[in-house]
Amino acid sequence: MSISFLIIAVLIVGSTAAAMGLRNPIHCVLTLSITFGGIAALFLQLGAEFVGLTQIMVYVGAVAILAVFAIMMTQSRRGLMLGTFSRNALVGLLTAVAVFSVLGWAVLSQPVAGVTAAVSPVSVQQIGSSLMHEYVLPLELIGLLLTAALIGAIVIAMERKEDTE
Amino acid sequence: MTQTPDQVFVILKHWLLGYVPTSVHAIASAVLSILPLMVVFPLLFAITTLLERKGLGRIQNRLGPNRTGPMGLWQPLADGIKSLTKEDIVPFTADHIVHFLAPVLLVVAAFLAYAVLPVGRNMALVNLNAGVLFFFAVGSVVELAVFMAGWSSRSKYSMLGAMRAIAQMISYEVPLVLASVVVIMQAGSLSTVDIVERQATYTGIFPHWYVFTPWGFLGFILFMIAATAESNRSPFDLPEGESEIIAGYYIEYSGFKFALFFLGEYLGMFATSGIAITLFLGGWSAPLSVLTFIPSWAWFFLKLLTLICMFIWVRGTLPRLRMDQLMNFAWEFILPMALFNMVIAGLWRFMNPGAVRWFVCAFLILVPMFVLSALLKRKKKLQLRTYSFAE
Amino acid sequence: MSRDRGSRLLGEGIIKGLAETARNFFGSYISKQRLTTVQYPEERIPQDESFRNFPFLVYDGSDPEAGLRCVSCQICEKECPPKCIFIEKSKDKKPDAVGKPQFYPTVFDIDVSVCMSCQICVEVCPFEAIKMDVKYDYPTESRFAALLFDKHQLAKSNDYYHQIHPTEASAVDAALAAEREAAATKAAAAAAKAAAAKPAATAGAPGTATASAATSTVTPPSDTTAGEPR
Amino acid sequence: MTTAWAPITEPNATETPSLGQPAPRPAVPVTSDSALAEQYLEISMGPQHPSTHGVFRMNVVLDGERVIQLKPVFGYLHRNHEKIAETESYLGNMPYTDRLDYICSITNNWAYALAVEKLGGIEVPERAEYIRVITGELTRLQNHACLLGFLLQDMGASGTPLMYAFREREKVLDLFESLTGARMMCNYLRFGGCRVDLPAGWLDRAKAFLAEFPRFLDEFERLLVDNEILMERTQNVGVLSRELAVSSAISGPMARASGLNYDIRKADAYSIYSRFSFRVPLGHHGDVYDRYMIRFLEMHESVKILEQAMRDIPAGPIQNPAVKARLFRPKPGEAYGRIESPKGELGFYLISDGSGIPYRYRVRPPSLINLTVLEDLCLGRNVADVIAILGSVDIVMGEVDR
Repeated sequence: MSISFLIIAVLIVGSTAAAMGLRNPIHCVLTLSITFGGIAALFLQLGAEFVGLTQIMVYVGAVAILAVFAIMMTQSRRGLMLGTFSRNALVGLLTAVAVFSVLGWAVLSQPVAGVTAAVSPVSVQQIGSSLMHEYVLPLELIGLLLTAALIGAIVIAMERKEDTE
Repeated sequence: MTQTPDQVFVILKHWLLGYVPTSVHAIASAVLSILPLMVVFPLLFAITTLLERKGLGRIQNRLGPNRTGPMGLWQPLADGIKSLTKEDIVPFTADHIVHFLAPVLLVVAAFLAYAVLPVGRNMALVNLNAGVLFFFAVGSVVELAVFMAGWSSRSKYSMLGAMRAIAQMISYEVPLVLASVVVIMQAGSLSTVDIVERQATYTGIFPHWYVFTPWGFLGFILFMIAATAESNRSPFDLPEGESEIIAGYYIEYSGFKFALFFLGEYLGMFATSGIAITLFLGGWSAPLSVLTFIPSWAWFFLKLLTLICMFIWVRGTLPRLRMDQLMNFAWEFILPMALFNMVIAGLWRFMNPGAVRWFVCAFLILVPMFVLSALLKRKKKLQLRTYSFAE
Repeated sequence: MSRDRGSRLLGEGIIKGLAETARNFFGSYISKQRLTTVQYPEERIPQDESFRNFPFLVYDGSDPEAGLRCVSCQICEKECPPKCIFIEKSKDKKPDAVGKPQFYPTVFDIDVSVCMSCQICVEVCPFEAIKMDVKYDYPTESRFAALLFDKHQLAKSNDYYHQIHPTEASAVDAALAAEREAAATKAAAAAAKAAAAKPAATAGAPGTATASAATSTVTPPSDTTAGEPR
Repeated sequence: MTTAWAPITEPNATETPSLGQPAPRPAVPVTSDSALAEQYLEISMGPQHPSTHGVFRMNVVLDGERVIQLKPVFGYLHRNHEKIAETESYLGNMPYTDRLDYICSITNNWAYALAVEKLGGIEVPERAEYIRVITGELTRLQNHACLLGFLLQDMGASGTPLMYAFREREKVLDLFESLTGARMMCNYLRFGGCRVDLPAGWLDRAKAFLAEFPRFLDEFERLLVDNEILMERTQNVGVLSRELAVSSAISGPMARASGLNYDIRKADAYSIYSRFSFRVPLGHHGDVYDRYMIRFLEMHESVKILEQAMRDIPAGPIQNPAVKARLFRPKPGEAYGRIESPKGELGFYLISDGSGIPYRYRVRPPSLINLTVLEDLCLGRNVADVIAILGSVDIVMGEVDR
């Protein structure tokens, strides 16, 4: 466990706690994006450049922005203040416990947990070729799905435009 | 002999490192690499502000700033002192922490992008395996900074500006990435260093820059349009929209924070121009093989200045687009063309080299361009009009 | 972005515009036409003769007190649209430049912070006593007192008038000379005619028609008698 | 729309209300606590805003960036012009008219002089009429050049067209300065003529300027007239229908861009305009682009008028000697003098009670009246369009607020 891992871990845990505890939803999202950045840093530290950078690009660049937009569009301009504890705290707690137990079970059931063997960094080229050879069918399927979603989004946007213009 | 001026900064760095104890070697090396970038690019920002004001002045039949120092050379310095000494006003209702962090984050993100930029032979800060990806990933953080600035000011104008900026940046990030994908396809690498090295070879005296291929040329044009939008430059400067929403997301900033936004924006512009040079214009390679005696970093900055001048020239000429037109342009023209360009680039790879390949690809690019233009034209119903006259 | 006619290329108008700005950019290094900046404190455009700014009072000769043409008729005070002129008429009469006894202003103030440089005071003055100055920079440290010009600040010599408006001043001088000559001949004729002296005859301003005929740049003060409260 | 809580109708940008009916206004409650207020954004554009042409303010309610309500607020530059005029002599009002539309002071002088001349039954000498036409058309040139510059500046062309326009305007102002002594507040015309005659060599200078001017028009045309971005920004934006233009008393280039053949130079043929051959350009769409182009073409026509006037100008007196400038007392009566000012129909309505000051003095300001349709033009468009539309209306706050 290196110092940098500790720093990143503290950052992730701290910002996640802040994301849950802060009262202003925008602040929550902003701290959450720190978490995303921290996770990306973890990936980078493990030598997984591609995954780490994609993490930043997708989560910080797209997901956080989307969340922020959604909150901004729906809440009052004066700023909606959330309570720290939700009314459905019990449900949340149950969900959290469920998720945690599933994750914990997954981690513990794998032999990886104890192993710290040095893994050579995976280059982008390797990812690319494995995607194109081993996993070409899933890749194409996902591509098709996303293209359909993209076209659908454009169609929806176009229809709305015709209504107004 | 020709190697020495080319590598002068690399040699200098290693010479300096010789005086540093080996225990802090890694840190010293990093500092020695980062520090010049942190100095050179803000300096370039200062030069560019002056160049822009002078250039715009000349375009507009004016002299531009010429009062501070000889020919107004100290103007950036005066501007800097002014913005440093100005009162830093934070709106009463603003979210102080976020308001403070936004310009910082913006500048940090803008600086990070330079890490993968090869400004000369052996002069990239890090040779990341996924360098191009890193660049775009860092670019997406800028959006967050812009949002923070717009939202934390609690001003309606800055909110409008932030909404415009984010919508624009997200929309143009897609064509920006897609336009650069063709280069990655051809080079077979995401590393900026590799991409440049692949272009720095010569046939006869002509280099193998990607801009000299049909798909590369189209890619370059699309990339530059998208880059203009990404860096909020005219005619895509709607997020600032001086005459509409006054200054957009940084309307409530003053003094040095305002200057930081300015800095961040220009750094972003340099970085995207730098990546365009890296991807399409052969990075630090000389345009003719006989010109390789000029140091590589000089070529890089020469190309950068040329692109900056293009930006200034365009700014001096064109009016601003409207939000919906901007979006339509991205989704209806740039995006399809970028996708089509990828097909052409694939075709190029599988055809035999020669003039035939060149012309087939060029033809295949021009046809959809005209078809798309004609379709858009029909939809928009724009025309040069004729007017009747009453006697 | 799209085309307006089928034959036009993508962005042709934009290219044309870019070419035009490039022409102007390089033109600014070659042609004076395309670099119109005048660097003000060092370079100044020669002032046009007809330029006007704030009014001043003309005096003949060298003594601003004695030579003041103003006879305190207060027409300008009344006609001034923003009412920025303030005159106090003297109780006694003093001889003017030609020796004729006239009233004179004991106080003549112009508040140039109110004055709108309209030149109406000049137009209505029957005695060619108030004219427009060309000085335009009056930096002061106070907004009010320093911009209230009194008689001494306002009085400027006829030579100065000649200097700033040569054409107009010569015409005015010619008109005044003609007027005085006419008055002198009339007075001489009146003196020669009879011993029964009628000093009131000199009170009216004769010869205005001559004055207006002499020049077209000066509006004829055609209603001097009507305007004077005497 | 009887109640404030009627359902919000979507304003249709292309449809303009027919004659006589009030334009449909969406009822938007803008109280800060209502649920609707969170959906809409109410912003105040102005009185300090880079493109409101002075101290004009628009209270705009936005849905996203779409305008659903626009309330113009003016009066920040109110100077009590009309009331002051009722305490000043007829001559004393002349310099005040300069300050109405401070970009074109000579046409303001002209409209006022025309009204007083009608009131007093004054003849104007031939030469003075020519001088009036020359200065008036020069004013039109510089006003239109300026306006095109402002409009493009508002659309974000970073000052270049504006600087080119100002370069030409300076030349006109130089001419005005050497003629009238002032660059903007000319105070030049008088009842029954002009204040001073043309100085020696002035006409030659004016001719030289006029010979150069078409070069500027060509340059401007190359720079932006067929620019795709400009066309996209302006075509089919802010369409003013012919009907609305008539029912709202729109005049000037704005009305002509909507296809209304109404030019007072032709309709009234005041002064000596009947002697010149010129054409009145008419638009067919009534959008911002047409308003832009109509002004552009009008400059070409003004050049033609100027060429003819400068060729034909006779020698002679410049002032009707029968008119007393001071203590001018017209007979009791009323008169309305109007001219085609660069911005539209500029009229002065005067009532005389036989004394030296007007009993009633009223200005018909084209800027204000053309501005009344602003909301109709802007509804359903977005913020960027509002700026372009406002710019194309051509207002000067000095005239709007008076």
